[in-house]
Amino acid sequence: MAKAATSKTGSQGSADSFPEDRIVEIYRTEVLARVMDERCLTLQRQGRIGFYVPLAGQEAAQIGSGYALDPSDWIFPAYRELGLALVRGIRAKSLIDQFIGNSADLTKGRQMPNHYAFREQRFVSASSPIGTQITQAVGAAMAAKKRQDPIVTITFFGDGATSSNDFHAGLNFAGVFAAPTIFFCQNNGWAISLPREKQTLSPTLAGKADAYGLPGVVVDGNDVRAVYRAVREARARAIAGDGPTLIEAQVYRFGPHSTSDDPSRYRPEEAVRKAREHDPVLLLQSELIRNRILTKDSDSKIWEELKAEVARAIEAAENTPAVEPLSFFDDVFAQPTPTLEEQRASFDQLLREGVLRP
Amino acid sequence: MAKAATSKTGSQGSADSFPEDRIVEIYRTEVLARVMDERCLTLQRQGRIGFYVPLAGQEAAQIGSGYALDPSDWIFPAYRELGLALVRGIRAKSLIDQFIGNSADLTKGRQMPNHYAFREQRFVSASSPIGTQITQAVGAAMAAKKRQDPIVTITFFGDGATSSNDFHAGLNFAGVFAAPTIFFCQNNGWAISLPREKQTLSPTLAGKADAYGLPGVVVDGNDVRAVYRAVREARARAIAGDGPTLIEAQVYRFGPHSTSDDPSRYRPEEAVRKAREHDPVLLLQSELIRNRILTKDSDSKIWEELKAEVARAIEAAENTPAVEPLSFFDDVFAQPTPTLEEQRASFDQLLREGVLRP
Amino acid sequence: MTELTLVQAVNRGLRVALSSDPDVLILGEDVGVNGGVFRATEGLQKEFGPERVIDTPLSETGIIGTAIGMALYGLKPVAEIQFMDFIYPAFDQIVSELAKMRYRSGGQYPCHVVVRAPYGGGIRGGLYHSQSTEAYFAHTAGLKVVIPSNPADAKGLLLTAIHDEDPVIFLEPKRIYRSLTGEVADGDYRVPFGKANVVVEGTDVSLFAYGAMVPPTVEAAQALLSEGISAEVVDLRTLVPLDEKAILASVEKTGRAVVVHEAARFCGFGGELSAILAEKAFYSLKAPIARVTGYDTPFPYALENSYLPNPARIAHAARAAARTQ
Amino acid sequence: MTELTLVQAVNRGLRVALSSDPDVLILGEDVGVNGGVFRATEGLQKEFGPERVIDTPLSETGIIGTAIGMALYGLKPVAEIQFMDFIYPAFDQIVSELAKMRYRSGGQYPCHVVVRAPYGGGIRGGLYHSQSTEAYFAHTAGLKVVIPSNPADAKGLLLTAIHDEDPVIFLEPKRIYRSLTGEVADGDYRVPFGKANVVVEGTDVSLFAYGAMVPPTVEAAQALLSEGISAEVVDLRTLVPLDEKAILASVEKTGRAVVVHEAARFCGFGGELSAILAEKAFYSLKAPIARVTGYDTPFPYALENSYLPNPARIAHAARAAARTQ
Ligand SMILES: Cc1ncc(C[n+]2csc(CCOP(=O)(O)OP(=O)(O)O)c2C)c(N)n1
Ligand SMILES: Cc1ncc(C[n+]2csc(CCOP(=O)(O)OP(=O)(O)O)c2C)c(N)n1
Ligand SMILES: [Mg+2]
Ligand SMILES: [Mg+2]
Repeated sequence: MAKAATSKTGSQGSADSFPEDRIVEIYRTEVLARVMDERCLTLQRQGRIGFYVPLAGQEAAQIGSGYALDPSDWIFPAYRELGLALVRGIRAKSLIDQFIGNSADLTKGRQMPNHYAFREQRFVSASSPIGTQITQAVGAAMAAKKRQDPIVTITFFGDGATSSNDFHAGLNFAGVFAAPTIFFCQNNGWAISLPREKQTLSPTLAGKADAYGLPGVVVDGNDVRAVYRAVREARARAIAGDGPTLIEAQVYRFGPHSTSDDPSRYRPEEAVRKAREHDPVLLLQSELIRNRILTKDSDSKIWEELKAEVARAIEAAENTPAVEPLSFFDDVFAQPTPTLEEQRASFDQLLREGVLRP
Repeated sequence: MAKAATSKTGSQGSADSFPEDRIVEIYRTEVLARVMDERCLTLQRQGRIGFYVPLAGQEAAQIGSGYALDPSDWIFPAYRELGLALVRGIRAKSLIDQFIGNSADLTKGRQMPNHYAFREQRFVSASSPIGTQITQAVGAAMAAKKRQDPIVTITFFGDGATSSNDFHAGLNFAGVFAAPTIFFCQNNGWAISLPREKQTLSPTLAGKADAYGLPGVVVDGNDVRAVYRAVREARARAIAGDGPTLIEAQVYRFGPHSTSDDPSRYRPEEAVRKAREHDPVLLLQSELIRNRILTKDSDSKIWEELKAEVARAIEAAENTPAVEPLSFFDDVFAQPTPTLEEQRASFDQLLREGVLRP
Repeated sequence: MTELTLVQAVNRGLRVALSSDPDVLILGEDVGVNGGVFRATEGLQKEFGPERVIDTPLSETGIIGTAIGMALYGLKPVAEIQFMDFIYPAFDQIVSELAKMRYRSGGQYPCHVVVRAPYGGGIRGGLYHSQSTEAYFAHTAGLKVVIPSNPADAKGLLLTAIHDEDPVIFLEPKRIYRSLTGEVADGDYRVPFGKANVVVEGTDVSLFAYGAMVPPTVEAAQALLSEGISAEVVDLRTLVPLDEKAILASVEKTGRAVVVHEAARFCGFGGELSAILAEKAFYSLKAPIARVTGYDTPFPYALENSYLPNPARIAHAARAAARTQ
Repeated sequence: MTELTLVQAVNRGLRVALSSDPDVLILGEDVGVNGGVFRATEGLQKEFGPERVIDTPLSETGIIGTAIGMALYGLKPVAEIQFMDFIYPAFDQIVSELAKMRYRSGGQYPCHVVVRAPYGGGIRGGLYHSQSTEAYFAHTAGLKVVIPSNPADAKGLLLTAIHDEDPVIFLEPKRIYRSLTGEVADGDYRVPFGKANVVVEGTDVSLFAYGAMVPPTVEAAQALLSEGISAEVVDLRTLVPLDEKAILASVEKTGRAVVVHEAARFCGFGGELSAILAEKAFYSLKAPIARVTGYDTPFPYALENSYLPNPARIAHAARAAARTQ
């Protein structure tokens, strides 16, 4: 099934070739993601941020697809897409502001870590409920098509999300309305403790595209070039009016599901060790060193530079003031209702009377 | 896709042969369904029942599958399965009691017409929301499997229902848990005004089974033997522990979606005329006459007999007393809560004081 | 001015919006070729094309999910749910996504979708074509909830909804879709949100109602008048935002309140109204606050007239309140 | 007797049920191998096998839909929803099917499913790991709604739920899953539905709470006592069925009522309580009925402590009520 689907893909789409001239930049972005991931896990352990969802193992899938997009394309992410945010030029400080929920956080301290929204970068607001972004990406693509904007929407989700209601509705609507959407599934082998094999009997996830009359493609998500090409092809097809594509990037989640998770309860360390042999960041690193594009030294410098950059970002974010105590009453509606105004005023009074402390 | 699916089916399952010795009985059941259908449309027009969902065109699909089941199998129907109810031995009078919502109605006048429930016949309570019975059938099958009961569950739904959340969840769970379930899709070409081609891009509905790693089969729903065989095979596979099957019976809805619908707004009469050339009841009728199993006379007698039977059933149902005025307070819970008891008492008092009339 | 039914007024409102704003579009099941199962979208696909009046596959999840995406992109989708009873497959998108999008994105992503749905009993629809679950939506922060009771309001509130900046659940009383007509102004006009309508002025007891319960409540008030009881009838029009001022003003005048709705009583919208009065009009109240509502059972078929509040039940409760000194 | 946390008490309750009744089974996401993300099902798959403690694919629609099918067949499924915030993909199955199955089939198909879900704020969970939407379920005829506030009740109410004949929404206050312990009897015992618990007796004002709001309410009552105000704290335990008698008895004694819940105020459960009091305890009331609740915003992350009712806010409202003559 996946084969048939892949061949469907091969036959269409005029993809541009991979931008080899930007390979070091791409690598740097992967390293930045890795560095941030490690730092953020520590921050969480130290209680400096409340929660964190790591992406280790999924850098090439995210960054390869990010590079294949146009800046005008709209991204509908899940919660694990830090690498993708970096490709979009979102600064480390902005991400850490969000993890802390301080006054510079664009989500105004309202969301858990990793649930970003960066309108300027067309990085749409993430939520926790699994799969909901999928139909939304389709609707936005239908809207872009109606306005004849030459863009695509792309939505990121996991293997678990293929079981969601929105996966089913989203792919079906996208097919029927030939929406210019890319469905990018990062199959990292796990939905928390449920292994991919128990999520569905379907031999591949890409093969599910058939059920909606759509092409489906499996790619090695540790191969940044393969990911890039698959997304370029899907994008070209969407822009040409030929509709959506489902891409399954096969990766492995190296870390816990989140900082609340203890994977030793459900998977042997051995499996992780084996998967780490295909670590996308290290694969690219050794390739670049092998091909003399980097030396061990210039590579170390990259890591050091980026570690320093992240350290500065953390410091700056931690020195940013907290959110304003009354701000959680804002943005429920464009204009507050009288009910909300009254509640805000009564809360304010409790603060001013000293009944509550901010 | 459908081909692949069909061949998958062909290779497994040891189906028994069609019970040719019961062909007249099967035909009679189809005729009874057709007669009831016509009478009920009239009853609705005359205001004697409030609503009706016709099944004309789907008799062979329902009755063929009904005969392929064991009486111990559980049926999870939608709202159009009158033919199936007849196979299960449910009497015309019981059905009309339900249409009227009188005191003999097993649903106690609580449901719209066609939303039956006949526990004794393992014909589970139907509801209006599309698709919800699908996951329920899977759960019941899992339960039967756990208890090692040698039965299957079968669920009936339309082409439109393949877009529902429960279709997606139901087929996926059934696959993962190898539930002994048969998914029987009556593709009658329409979901109210939406034609099948606009429901999904998938070339067949049976092909959607692939997405769940399941076999899918297309059958001519006007061919009672083909339907019977497909269900027998699926049943054998389920009982053998080989899991579920999706069957797509291709039929055509001759009448309106329901008595509230005016199909002339969205489809040409021409299409219906063409479809009626494959009227399953008339196909079987002419076959039986051609093969001398019936004569024109004996056939006419069947129709007359059944018309008279239905007329008697209607009369009896219309002479059955109305539901008891306070009965709508019952069965919310096994035992009424104090809140409900109080509401019932206050309603009763309003009746007794003459504020309300029953 | 034209004499229209409520469903015709909805149709005219949609037509005005589609004509005047290219970003407005309609999507739902059977809304296009068929013109909607209640004919609310009749003729619109013919006039505005299948790209603006879109027949969707049978998935409320898909309808609301894609409508949200369209709204994020800048369009103004008006989604039709065929019956309110079938909104639940989209409940996750509505309460988790639509209601919270602006808030969770720190105001970056307003998400303006209008969800239209016929609601309520009285058409022999049984359990699944009769429900009134407005309380679910009124309890969900971030949603506006609008329920017109007559043709003129239906059009004017719908146009306000379509041009609002927030998500709106727009519930149409199908029981009175065609059973009454009223004068409706031509063209574009708006009935503001958050302004209740005092339909009947009175001094002895305040009757609060909305949607399809307004006509029987007015009927009850008329009956009471002949007994010498002067009942005020307040049509809430929008549950969120709620016109608390008008509600309190009425009870401060009459000292007695009866809340009417056809939804089940327990945890229904009437509870909220009672609570507001019991907190803020406490010193004006001269009698217990009564609720005349549907009962706490699923909606029955054969006995729906027993289930639904009617003028007799409303008058009975109002009479008891008015007679309390 | 053993000293247990609330989540341990839930675990013990499940274990008792699985041991004593072969028809009981558990299904949900991560409930098996992983023992549940809160460890509520820890060790159960090991003990009872993967056929009775079932790890499902990621679909709440599938979890509740299949649980209903199992219940129709005669089993007693206990479905876990990982967080109450993720119950909405199953909302259609819960409100359209589970709640109405017995009724719509004329009593032929009882449908006894227990749906367990951790609910509420206070764990820095932001919008989607903090919600308390018990009002949606309490408003749905046909569902029982249970919310324990301590380990002993958690186990006893859960066992009652599993052996009840009706569908039960069983909401577990995750904020106090581990933060307090209590003596829990070993083996099987039942805490009956519909019996509120007067946790603190008092004479000046009645404070009504449930679930995770009980501890701060008790704390408020203790603070008030030192000011000479005698507050009674009533733990409702089950919202449906509701122990109206106990509620009315308390207010008949104190004449003043404060309703506490962490859910948003508008159309929340507090509205129903107020309405019951404003109708049936009207002549006992000496002060306006106050509500101390979450605000009408989505649940915030950084400022969750501002959002949630705490002893100070509860005491403030109770003080105002108690001082009203
Ligand atoms: C509707 C819903 N149900 C349950 C959860 C709890 N949950 C959070 S993440 C997760 C697993 C997601 O797996 P997958 O889609 O593979 O994404 P991954 O985390 O592996 O990137 C679950 C069950 C949720 N967030 N939403
Ligand atoms: C969830 C839901 N949405 C909408 C409806 C309204 N509705 C009733 S029947 C129907 C079409 C069903 O089509 P199909 O599944 O093909 O079954 P058929 O009626 O053709 O037998 C629709 C949209 C519904 N009952 N439930
Ligand atoms: Mg995963
Ligand atoms: Mg159909």
